[in-house]
Amino acid sequence: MEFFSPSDLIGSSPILALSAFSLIALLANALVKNSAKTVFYISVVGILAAIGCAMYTFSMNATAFSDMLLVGGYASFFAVLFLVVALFSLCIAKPYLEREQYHFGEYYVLIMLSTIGMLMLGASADLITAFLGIEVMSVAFYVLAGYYRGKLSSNESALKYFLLGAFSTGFLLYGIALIYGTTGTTNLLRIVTMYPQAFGDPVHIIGWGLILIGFGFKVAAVPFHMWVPDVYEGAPTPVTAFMSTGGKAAAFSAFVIAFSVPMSMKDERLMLVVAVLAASSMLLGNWFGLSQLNLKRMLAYSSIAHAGYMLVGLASATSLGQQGITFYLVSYAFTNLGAFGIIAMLEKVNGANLSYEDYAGLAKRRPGLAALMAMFMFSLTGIPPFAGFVGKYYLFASAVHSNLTWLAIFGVMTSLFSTYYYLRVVVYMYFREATNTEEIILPKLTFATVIVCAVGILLFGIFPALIFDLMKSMF
Amino acid sequence: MYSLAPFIVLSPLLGFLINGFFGRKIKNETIVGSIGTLAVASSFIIALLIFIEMLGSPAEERKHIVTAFEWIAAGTFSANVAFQVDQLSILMTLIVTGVGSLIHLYSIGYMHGDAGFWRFFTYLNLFIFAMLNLVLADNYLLMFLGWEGVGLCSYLLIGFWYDRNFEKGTTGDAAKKAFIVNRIGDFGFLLAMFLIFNTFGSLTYETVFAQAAGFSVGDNVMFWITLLMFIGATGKSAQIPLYVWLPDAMAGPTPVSALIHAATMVTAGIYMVARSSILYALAPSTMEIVAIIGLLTAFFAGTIGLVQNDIKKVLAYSTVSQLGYMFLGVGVGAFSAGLFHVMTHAFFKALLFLGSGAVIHAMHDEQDIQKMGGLQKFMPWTFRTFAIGSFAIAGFPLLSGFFSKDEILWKAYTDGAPWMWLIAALAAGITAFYMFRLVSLTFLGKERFDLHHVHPHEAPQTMLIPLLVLAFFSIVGGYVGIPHVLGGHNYFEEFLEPVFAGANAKLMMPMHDSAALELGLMGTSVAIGLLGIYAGWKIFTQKMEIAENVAKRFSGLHKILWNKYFVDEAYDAVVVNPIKTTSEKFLWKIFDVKIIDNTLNFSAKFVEATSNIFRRIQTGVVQSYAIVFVAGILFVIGYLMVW
Amino acid sequence: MTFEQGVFYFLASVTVFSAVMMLLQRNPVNSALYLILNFFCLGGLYLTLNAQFIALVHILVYAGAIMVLFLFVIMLLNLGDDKRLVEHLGLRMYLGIAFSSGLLIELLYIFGFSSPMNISELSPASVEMGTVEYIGKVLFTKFLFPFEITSFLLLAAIIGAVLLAKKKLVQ
Amino acid sequence: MIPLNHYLLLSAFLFSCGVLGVVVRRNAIVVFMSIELMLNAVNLSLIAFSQFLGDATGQMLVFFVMVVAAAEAAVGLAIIISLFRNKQTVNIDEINILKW
Amino acid sequence: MQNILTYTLFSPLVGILLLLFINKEKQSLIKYIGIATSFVTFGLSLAAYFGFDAANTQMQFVEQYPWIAGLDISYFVGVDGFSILLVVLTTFLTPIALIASWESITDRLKEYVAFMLMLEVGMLGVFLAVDLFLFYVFWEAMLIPMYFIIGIWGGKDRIYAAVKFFIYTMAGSLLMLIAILWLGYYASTIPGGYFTTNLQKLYAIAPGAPMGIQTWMFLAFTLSFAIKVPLFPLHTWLPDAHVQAPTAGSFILAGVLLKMGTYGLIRFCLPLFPLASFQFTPLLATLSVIGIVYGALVAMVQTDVKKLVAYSSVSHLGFVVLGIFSMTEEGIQGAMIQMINHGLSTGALFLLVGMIYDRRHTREISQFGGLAKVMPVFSSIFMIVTLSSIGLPGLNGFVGEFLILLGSFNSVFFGSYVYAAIAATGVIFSAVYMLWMVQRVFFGKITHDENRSLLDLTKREIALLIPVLLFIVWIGVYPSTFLQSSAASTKQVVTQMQNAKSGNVTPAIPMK
Repeated sequence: MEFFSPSDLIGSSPILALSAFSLIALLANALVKNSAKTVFYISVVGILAAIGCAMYTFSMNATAFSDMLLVGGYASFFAVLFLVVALFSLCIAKPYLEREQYHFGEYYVLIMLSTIGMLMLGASADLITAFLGIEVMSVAFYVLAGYYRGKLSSNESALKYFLLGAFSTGFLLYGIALIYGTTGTTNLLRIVTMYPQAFGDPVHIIGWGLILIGFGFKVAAVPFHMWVPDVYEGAPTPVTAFMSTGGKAAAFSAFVIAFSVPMSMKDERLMLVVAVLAASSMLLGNWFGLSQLNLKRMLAYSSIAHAGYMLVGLASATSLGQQGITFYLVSYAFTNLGAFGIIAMLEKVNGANLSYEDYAGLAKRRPGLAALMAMFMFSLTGIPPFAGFVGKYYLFASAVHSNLTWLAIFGVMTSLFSTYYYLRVVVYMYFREATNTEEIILPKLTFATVIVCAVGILLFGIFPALIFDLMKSMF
Repeated sequence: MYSLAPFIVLSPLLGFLINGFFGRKIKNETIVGSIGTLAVASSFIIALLIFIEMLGSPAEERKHIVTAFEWIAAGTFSANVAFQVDQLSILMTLIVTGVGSLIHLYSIGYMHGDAGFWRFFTYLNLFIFAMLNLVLADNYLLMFLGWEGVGLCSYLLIGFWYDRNFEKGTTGDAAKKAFIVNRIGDFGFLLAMFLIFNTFGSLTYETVFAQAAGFSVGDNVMFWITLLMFIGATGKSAQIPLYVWLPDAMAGPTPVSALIHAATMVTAGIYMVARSSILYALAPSTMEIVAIIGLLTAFFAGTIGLVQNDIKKVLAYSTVSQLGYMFLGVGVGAFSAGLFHVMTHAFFKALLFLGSGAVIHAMHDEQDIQKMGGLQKFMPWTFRTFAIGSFAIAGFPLLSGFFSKDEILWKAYTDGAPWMWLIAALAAGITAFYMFRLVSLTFLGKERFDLHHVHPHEAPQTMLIPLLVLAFFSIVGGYVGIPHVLGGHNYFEEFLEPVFAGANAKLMMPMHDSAALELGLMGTSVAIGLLGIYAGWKIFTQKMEIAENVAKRFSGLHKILWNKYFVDEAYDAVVVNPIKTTSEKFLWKIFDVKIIDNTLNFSAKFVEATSNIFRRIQTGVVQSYAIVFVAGILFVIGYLMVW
Repeated sequence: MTFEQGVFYFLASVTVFSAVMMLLQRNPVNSALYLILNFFCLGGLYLTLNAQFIALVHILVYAGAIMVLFLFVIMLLNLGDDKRLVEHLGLRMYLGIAFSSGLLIELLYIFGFSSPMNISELSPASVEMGTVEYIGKVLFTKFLFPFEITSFLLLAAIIGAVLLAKKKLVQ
Repeated sequence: MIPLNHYLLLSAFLFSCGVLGVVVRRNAIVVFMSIELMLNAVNLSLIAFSQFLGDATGQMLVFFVMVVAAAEAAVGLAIIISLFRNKQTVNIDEINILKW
Repeated sequence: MQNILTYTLFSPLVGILLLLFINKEKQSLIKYIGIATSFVTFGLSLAAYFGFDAANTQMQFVEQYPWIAGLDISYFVGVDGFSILLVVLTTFLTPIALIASWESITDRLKEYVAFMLMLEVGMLGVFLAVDLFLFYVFWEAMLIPMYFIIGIWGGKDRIYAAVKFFIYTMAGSLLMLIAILWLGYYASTIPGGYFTTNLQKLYAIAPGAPMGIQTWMFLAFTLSFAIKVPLFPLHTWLPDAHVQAPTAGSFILAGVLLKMGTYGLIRFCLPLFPLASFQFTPLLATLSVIGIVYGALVAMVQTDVKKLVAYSSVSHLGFVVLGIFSMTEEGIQGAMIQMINHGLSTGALFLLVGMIYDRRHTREISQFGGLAKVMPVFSSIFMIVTLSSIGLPGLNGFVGEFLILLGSFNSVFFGSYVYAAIAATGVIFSAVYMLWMVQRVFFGKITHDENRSLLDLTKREIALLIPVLLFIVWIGVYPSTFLQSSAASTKQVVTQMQNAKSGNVTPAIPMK
């Protein structure tokens, strides 16, 4: 009887490496005085190590731990994405937390733990792994959302996230149970083979429907999106940044793997449900985003809308759509991290300085910062040459390919709404006079991160092949 | 010699460029004036040389086309900058450059001391250039270049004194009116060109006319082509309904009125009809329209002229009226008669205008004839030449106007209808009457101005010489076309005959050999004319009260005439103001701003407002979120269940 | 009605009853107690399915640990008979009841008319599968990885609980 | 023999009860307990499936669900406590400063 | 010469890079760099122009590099008869625009110059792209700099105008994006086909598409272009954008940006969807005719000079669209030349209005009068440009308008003289509104004392206008220089359309 083999260890090395470093960090937190800084560096090293492992395993194409985990290709790609996002979010978080006087080592440990969950999600070949991945990630997120213990909005954000998150877990689990009941397995690789047999069983399809709901909640699809604005607004900004990028990407990565099963069978029933969710997400996200006054909340609605765009790719049930989602996740992660990074830099104690008005005249006071923010806004709008455009192009192309042209048209029309509120940021920054003349001090670390994000969206926008070439082996 | 034809055109252009670019720097008026005058004079000389050569060659070798370069070519369309020198165009060229040179010379004196001296000559040269293009072009497109070009120059020159007032508005108003009314005509011309190209596949005269010979009389397309062209002509040659600009054009300096609004540009319409004679010959309906319009214009403009008090206005209405005669002529198929009148009219009308210019000059820009009188004493030469001109226009026997006018009247009777002759003859009488009203009120009788403040004086040499030359031609100019019935040979008609041969072949005029009738009609019209002269002289030198009584008795009619039949007002009320009001009040302020923009802005606002309302379903209570969540589940499961 | 059926229907009815009572209790302590009853019954139902080990763990973990924790927190926060927690029959309530019953009807409809994989009997293997030995074997071979990862889940929960609930944080 | 459907129907009923509790109860802790009920309803289904299919995966999943439930209980109650410290309530209706 | 187009296209970026290293206080250095860069670009484009073989209907100087291989998207640039002149126009007008901003822009100069150069890249890209994806990228990317130029350096209501401009354009182009995707997808449905945005491949495939598909794609493309043109009734963004934009912004907007719409119609709508084009010809012809008259009528009653010129653009561009949809050689050639003309004339008008605005800080017609006396040079130049704009023969405007009207009069696709006849009334109206404005601004007595001390044009300003005037006359007198560049390409398109009309549609050919 063999428990595991060395190849299992190599295959799961990113997770293992990160786990090991998170334990080290935890120990350091307990043992070292003024530990937060130390823990930060340990986390950075751990993440870098995990990135190394993920890159090392990229060319593999296998499964590990009795088909529980995918190894290489898709999993490694997403692992790198999650780790990079985690790294950036740490860089954004450190100066922020120091300024807010909330700098504890636990923060970094929790980020690492949630990243472990993400890595599992991106590598899940089994619904159990996906389920546990979601839980590891979410439990850490629940805590992170409530990280500002003394602040009511943070508490509330955590409670809402937690209650609804647990609620949705119930549905996800129910879905997994029904799939299991109708196929006798939770392993996606085997469900595929069972799928034709179970196709006609209403219990089976309901199972997929419930899984859809569970993931729909995590990716913030309408009508399971209600938590998003409140949680994003209440959580500390670096946490929001991480949740909206890493969390969404992780949920989507597992979503795509899981749904590649029914979608590979072109199950039109699910395609249509996903399409409807996509359409309503795009509509509501962009529509309600229009009247937001708080930038974090606006980005929350934008996050809902972007989930809608990505669901378009899912609904199309083509590899084009999957590539689109993947690329979109990358571009969205960079864009949103950048935007939140800037928000985090400009935010003041007690959530002040988050309204549009506070950004008035930024272009004169801090031209570089304003230019970066404008780039992120244009990328979110989907204007070339930024990465956001290429992603949208792929997603809508996939929709057209799958006879979902109506969805693509709907998508572009609603994105017109979004133009308005993304542009509003630019309008305030560039076209209005400053009302506030205080000097703005920018933490170097965050600023550098934001610049890297900007370079990223520009680079991926102009040379999308950088990403797409990697995907050749994935889909 | 023919190959020199482009230089006829080029020379004034050169003058234009030199004066245009350097005129302001050259402070010396003499140099500027000389450049301008010489530029036109040299054209005249070249034209004269060509004319002489032409006279020496047989009739069939008199047409030459000189191509300079391809102008516009696209697809099957192609038009050259090419000049067609033939009898008709050389005749027109001679008139344009000849009269033009004289007026340039006159202007040196007239414009002396004006701040825009160089500008004036620049514009004049540009005008001559455009006019020469018009008459020398070998295709309609190049003619159109000249056509619009003269319109532009007319605009520039009418508005020359751009900061002066004119009547109720400014000179600018008059200039703009001229250009726009001309443009309305040009619109017709443009459409005519499109139709010509559509029908013949070319705009070149040779091709078009050669093909036209194959068409039958009464062809529908020809009707439209010619009608549209005639709309163009009514604009340029100031015919009903587009004549309204010409009286206002008197806002410009007097030499301009002489050159453009009497001698040259306004005859462009006649020239065009004559040039396209074959097309007109194919469209008898248009011919009829042309004749009637011409006749009506001749009559109504004459009646307006009866009551005008502005010296130039009277001349202006007389010009409109005379142009009507010309159209009557070409309208009844007497193309050469029409052109004959163009030529003689050029002489005496230029003379009259220049003479009036001398008067105005002498009276320090006073133009109201009611405030003149007795100028005969102060400026005898002006008076003499002016009188010659007046006699000529009144059709006094053996002066130039007599021959040309009678030719038209006769053709109107034979080829048109007797009633046409009657009205035309009546109009001739009216002309004679108001011309001598003008002469009497201006030069004869008592001075009605303040002698202490105004010191009229004879015009300077540069102004007098042109007057004398023109007076000479006003007298003898008609002798090239003495009709057969008076024992003449009508060289003029013979010379132009080849140009109109095609048209005449189509027209197939009935022959009239009744010399007695011709002489009888001639006698009648002369009598009417003489009566008019006598009445005009008698009433306005000795029996002023008659005029006043008549004016009082027919005060309604007088008022109508005084206000020029209220045509301007009617146009304003029917066309101009409605368009303006609709554009501003409806198209812009309502359609553009309210309907289109507000619809869009409203949709944007609507989306934002509804967003603001409906985002409140996000109540902040976590259970309401859960309810939405469950609703979503119900949908998903329900949908998948009933599939 | 066989013995098995008798046991099942008894446990099922108690489960249903306790679940409904949990919902209807105004006092959270009572709700918690009904829930514990519910969990006990569920444990019994697991036994009818031959899942002895799970049944035991279930009672230990849920009734023994989790619910105690709940009760403890309720007591700690002194929420016993809070007047402010009076439930209102508002729109939200009606919608909630309507949607939940809708969901129930949908689920009952599906399970009432479908028999997944056409299984009508407990698998013969079920007896062996319920044992500790069998479960241990599977858990440490096939499910080793998820099992190990649960430790990180718990770790995160512990750190979180400490972070959030500790009285004072030291930087 | 008790057919599989009976377990599933029971599980569905319990699950719906849990959902109802989440939606209508105002006390955050009771809401949380309702969620636990939902999880347990799923557990029942899973074990029923597992034993009827003769496959251990279902039981393993139940095992993990318990761990998850425990972890969530710890975190959830900690969140409730930390909220209670600041606001002195666990009434969900009153926890609504973040909205619109 | 091999990569001349790429060099042309991206040379302004070099300038932007240089600017990054310059201190923003060194204003004149920034100006010189911007201007020098734009001149280099102009030079490079001239090299392409002189190397261009007008008789060849193929894309020339093509460069193709794979970009996103999976969707057959490539960096594919080239020029043909339709684009070469517009490319040169763009590079010609950009330095003028930069010089025109010499004194009027002092605030945030560095950003301004950078945005102008960025704009140039975008515009050139639109004209050079032979790949729909690449085209779309530039089409959209160009919005950004223009948005900033209007929004930062614009007038009082600049924010409204900038946002309106942006969203209007976005609305149209997003539908075009879907159509591009549809087209690529359609290519993948034919035997042996695959998704592509390669224009040359699509030229072979798209005309064979069934009517239903063509209709929708045509509508999507045309809507986008019609907004850009702007075609009535989608024009309302234009007056706002023009009035609010700074002088150079209006100049470029009128000079080049509007041409992108009409260029798109020729480049994409006609050759890709001939059947749909026939179907919608009456609609588009009607709209353009309405636009011609409507634009002119509304221009007539404007009180703001810039707004007047803006509405005149609506009228002029109506001519261009009419010419294109006449689908005759004369019409399309006329449209091409008219695009250039409008770029020069209206562009120059905006410059001139800007010059007077710099002096007087108002554009209200009623604030002027009698300027001819104090600013003779300005007045003369204004007059010449006005005449060009109203289509006086001998100046450029006439050539375009005449050919367009001639083409539409003879167009078998219109089937009626009515379009051309009504359009020709635009000739009258243009004279009305332009001359009325000229009269009120330049003629008459000086009524406002502020105007007495106005200075005439400086040498720099004159130097700016001279090249434009030169071309105004050149095109008017000898248009063959310019007509011949597009002649062969036009003939090809027209022949293609005629074949399609006679049912001779190229069948969809399998792709390699």
